[in-house]
Amino acid sequence: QNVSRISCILEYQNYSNIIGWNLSGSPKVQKPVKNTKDLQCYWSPESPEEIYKAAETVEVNVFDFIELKVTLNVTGNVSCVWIFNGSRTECTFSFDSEHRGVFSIDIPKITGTKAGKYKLSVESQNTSCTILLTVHVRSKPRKPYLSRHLNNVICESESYPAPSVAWLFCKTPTERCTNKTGTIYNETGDIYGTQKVKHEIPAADLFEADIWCCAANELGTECIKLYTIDLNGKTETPERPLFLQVGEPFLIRCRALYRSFEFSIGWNFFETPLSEDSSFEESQYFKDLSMRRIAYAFLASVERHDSGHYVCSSSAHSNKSAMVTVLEKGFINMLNSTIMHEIAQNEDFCFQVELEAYPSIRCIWFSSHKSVSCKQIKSADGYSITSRFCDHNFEPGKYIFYAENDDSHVKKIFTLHIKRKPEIRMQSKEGSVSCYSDGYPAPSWTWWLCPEDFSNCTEEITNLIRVPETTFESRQSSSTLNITHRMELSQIYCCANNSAGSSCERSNFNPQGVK
Amino acid sequence: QNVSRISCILEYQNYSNIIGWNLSGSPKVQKPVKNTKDLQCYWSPESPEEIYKAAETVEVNVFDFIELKVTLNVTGNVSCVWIFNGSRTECTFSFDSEHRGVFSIDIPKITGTKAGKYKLSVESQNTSCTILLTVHVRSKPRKPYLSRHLNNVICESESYPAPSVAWLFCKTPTERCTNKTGTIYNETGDIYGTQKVKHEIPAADLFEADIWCCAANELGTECIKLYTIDLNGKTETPERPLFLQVGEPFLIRCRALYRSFEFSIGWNFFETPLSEDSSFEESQYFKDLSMRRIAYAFLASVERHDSGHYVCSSSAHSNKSAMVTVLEKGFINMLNSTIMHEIAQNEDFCFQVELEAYPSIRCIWFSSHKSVSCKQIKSADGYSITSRFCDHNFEPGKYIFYAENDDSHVKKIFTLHIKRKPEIRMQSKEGSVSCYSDGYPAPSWTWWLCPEDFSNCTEEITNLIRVPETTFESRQSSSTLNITHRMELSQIYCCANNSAGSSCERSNFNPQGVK
Amino acid sequence: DSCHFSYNPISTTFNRPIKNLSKWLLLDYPVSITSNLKPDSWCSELWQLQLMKKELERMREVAGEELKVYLEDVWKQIAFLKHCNSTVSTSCLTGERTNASNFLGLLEQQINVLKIKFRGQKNLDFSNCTQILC
Amino acid sequence: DSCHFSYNPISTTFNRPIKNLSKWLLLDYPVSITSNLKPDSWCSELWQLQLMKKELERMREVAGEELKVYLEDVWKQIAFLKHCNSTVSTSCLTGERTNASNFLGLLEQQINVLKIKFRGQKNLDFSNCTQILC
Repeated sequence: QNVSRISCILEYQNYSNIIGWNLSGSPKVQKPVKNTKDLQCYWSPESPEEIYKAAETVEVNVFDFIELKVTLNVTGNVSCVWIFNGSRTECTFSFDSEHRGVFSIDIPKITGTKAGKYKLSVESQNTSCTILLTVHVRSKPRKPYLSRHLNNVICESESYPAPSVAWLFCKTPTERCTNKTGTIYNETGDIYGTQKVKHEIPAADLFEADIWCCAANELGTECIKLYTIDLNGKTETPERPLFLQVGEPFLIRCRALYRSFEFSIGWNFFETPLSEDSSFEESQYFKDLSMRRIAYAFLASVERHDSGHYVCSSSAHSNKSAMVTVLEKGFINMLNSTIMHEIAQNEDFCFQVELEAYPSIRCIWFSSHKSVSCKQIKSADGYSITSRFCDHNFEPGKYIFYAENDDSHVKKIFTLHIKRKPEIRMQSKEGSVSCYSDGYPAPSWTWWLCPEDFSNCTEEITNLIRVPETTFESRQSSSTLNITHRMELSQIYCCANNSAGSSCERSNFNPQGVK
Repeated sequence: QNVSRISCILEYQNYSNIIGWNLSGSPKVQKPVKNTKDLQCYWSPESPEEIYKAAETVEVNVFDFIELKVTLNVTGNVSCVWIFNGSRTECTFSFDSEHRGVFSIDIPKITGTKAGKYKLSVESQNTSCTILLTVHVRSKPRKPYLSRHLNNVICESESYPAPSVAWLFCKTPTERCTNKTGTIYNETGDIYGTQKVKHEIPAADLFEADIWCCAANELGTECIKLYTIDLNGKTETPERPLFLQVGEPFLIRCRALYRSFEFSIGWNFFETPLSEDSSFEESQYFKDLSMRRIAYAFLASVERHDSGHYVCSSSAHSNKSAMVTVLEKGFINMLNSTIMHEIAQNEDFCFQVELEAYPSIRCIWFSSHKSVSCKQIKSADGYSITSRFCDHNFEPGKYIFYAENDDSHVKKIFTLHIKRKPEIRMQSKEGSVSCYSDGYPAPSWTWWLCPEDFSNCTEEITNLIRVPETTFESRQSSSTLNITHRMELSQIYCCANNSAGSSCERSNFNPQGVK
Repeated sequence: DSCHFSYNPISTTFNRPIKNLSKWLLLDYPVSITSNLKPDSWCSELWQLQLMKKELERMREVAGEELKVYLEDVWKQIAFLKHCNSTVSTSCLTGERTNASNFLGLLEQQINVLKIKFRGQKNLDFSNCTQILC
Repeated sequence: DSCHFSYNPISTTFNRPIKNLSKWLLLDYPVSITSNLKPDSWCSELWQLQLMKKELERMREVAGEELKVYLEDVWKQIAFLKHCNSTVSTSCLTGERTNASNFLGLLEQQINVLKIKFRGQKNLDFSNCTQILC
């Protein structure tokens, strides 16, 4: 009998509609849409005091804007509070048309940390009750971590819905790569509702040149390449930087082939060899008794002081090193000066932005009337990113590039002008004649008086010129010439020219004023 | 010093331009283009009498229209003859502007049989000389033949440039099929300049379900499937026909799997088992001691009397048979009645043609202003072919389907009408008013006389109706009504209607004749 | 189960598994074959092959997991002999030590002789070979 | 070529080829291993492995072409012993017949002991093991 007294509603706005791209990166152009879902709250009899539960769990995508709304029959003065993860947040409430209390809580750009059990407790004159709502946040898998356990390498990721974690052996990670399966462990994730998946494989199985670990679920895929220095490969200058965030595990390997076992390799950090538990080696005899050694450097959880040059030295190869930078927070480095572009009508032109960022970014191009998700071209080291936007289809105006990652966001503004030859429209009024023209850049005006036989035209000076403001809508500029008796017998021409060309118009001004 | 006296030219028209498709079947829409090539004839000193040779060999595509032209300084009465393959053909000659003799020979739609050495011998007052030209014909490989040699199967094809012959094991022959290599033999082909390639593989290696042999060169690929009856497969009714031409080799196999070796299979032709040298068997133990037996039926060169039912009988499976038809010549069976189609403006419509043919055909769709190569949808047995033509973009007119193979050709004519509501144009002249309208089908006319208040309109009969001829250009039909005094006070309407709809027009006929 | 065959039990591809197996063996592996079988134009291959089938089955018991598959492929070629479990007084048989290479050679040769006997025959009756004589 | 190693010659993955080979062998294949080596905490593995290397080389000579590849992979793991061609008076050695399975087990165990000796050592000198004693 209490059932009808309560109604729980979830209202959520898909983040990708708002911000304009969907999580898997394909362009999405839609008006923001508010979806609602009835959570079907019911009174759970087995609990002593009045506890309501929701039959439906709240399942939303990461970054969605969500609002939990509970409507309850309450009278008199009311107090309420939302409790989540032990912390209490004030709750806002109002009365709807039927004088029922509406208690709501807003969670903008929800992330995994906000998933869990939300408890609303309401005290009022006639009732005191508690409503329990559980919130799951769906997201594509976290970027996998690589770590060491004895002589095995573990690839671990976490997400809801649970990720599948696979070791792939090829240049670029696609389904068609060969894969190997070690032992797979499932654990509940650190974040409420998520599943942590670990895929452990013996290091003795990891002699290939290119090794990837990819975690995938229906929302997307995240891959990480086992950072490798190849002492036989051509030296990559500058050596590729490796960014990590404080607390992340750090595993890199150094790979060397030699014609016999008579060589050794090892990792040094600031000239001191890594300790036993921070490094281990695997070796394998190869064709004609050559041997390949692979030395691993490993730290379970990096601190700032672990940044620096890790050098892989060998008794038979020239050394190579990796520059490791441990960051407190992620970053996005980009020159965000405003840039103005002037292009011709059919010039092959694309906006381009270069930036460096860690961790990986989400980005989007805005133009006046649409937003398109941006394609990222990642450099080998994965940090320097280039993005180009070409389908401006020659519409002059403002274009904005917006990028964000978990820790920061940046914006860059471009203005686009299309150079066009001026086109003149002429209007003659009582005693004056005016010429109007658009075209970019704004044209300069000259007036000519020519006798019938065009023997010698004289330039007329006028200062009645209106230069358009800088807004994009209309670039119209105009110039007016007052007609004096002197001019009546000659032909009057107005000419406008800019860097794209010039054009003239003959005034059919007829002194008698009758066309 | 004799060099300047002679010039040899090859003129050739690419067949696909003329007939409108290129050999690999992709649509080609170009005006026929005449190409010329200088064969650089030179006097070859080492021969006693005057012999000229061509530095460049003639290399043309199969079916091209070619003309060999030799220009020579000759005076007085001249006789000439072309000798090819021992047979002499009269040669036509004329004198060019500089009074030099021009000797030419035409070879329309050249095929492999016309490749070889062409000898032109010219007798005249001042000279008697011989010119040698060699002609190579490029074509995609002939359809491969399968034949038997002891317990091996040979796949053989021939072409210039030389084909690569490969055994492919998959449902449909693509590069990605698994392949096996046996022994490959190269011999000079039967046709001048071609290369015959044989790829022999032990029958003991041919236990797969789907076996193809494909011959390919840069001009195209031709494949043949090893015709197989599978006694374990579901019965294919009607059994698939197998067409062969007299003289071709014939090799088919019957495949059966049984839970043990205790069964036998064999080929019968008109109830008598095939002789030892016309059939052989391969067998292989399989998982859990089941055995697969494959019985081959083989004839080195078929005659008409080899047509009939070849029955594969088994002691442990129901029998199945193949219907073999040996033909003197290839055929194309198609109903070539002319078909008229009437469609609505945006109706989803395609022309369709079904035919049966052996050997494989080349086909093309002609419309009034373009010719497009046709896509063939082959049935499993490869003989019944369907072709559809959809991009008529609603242009009424005549459409022609043309198909040919080495032995015959067929043509089918379609007419297309687009049903459209009539649109009336009215013209009034002295004493009469006429209405004109197009629209299909040709509309029927009615005239109405209505008083001012439209109380009751009466129908006027007129027999001045012109029905358009059947040409497509203008479908205009018209009807004229002579105005009599009686009509002067009423409103005159002419109405045209056809199955697509009807429309009427009021005559603004004003008795006074002044608008 | 009479040792009577109305269908040809010998596959035309029996030499392939034997060739394959020889690539995977230590060819000096000691094997024993019976040398003192009573010469009998009709039954001798049948007797010899039945004894070799037993030797193959023994080898299969001591083979590594991958090698077992190749041994089984060879064993399948003469598995049909289970229809003729001839009895033998072991006392009279004398085994001769030889190596795996000769063993496989003899096996291939014996099957070939039997195959020729089957060629063109509708059915073959070995029922009077059930007693191996030496 | 002194039997002196300044780099670790034992690959960390030596047990894989041994496991692989055992899948392809007739495990009762007779092999002889020396049983009366003079116990010597420093040299005994080295002596035993040198003798086993010779046995592997003998087996490789009689192996089928495919098996040879797997034998070679095992041989490679102890090929470094060619730097210490110890001499031995054959008379004193007594071989003991055993089967391939035991042989591979002993091989793996001996390499493991040697590997532990190498762990953490910059270089190891076996130059005084050049005379195999029994």
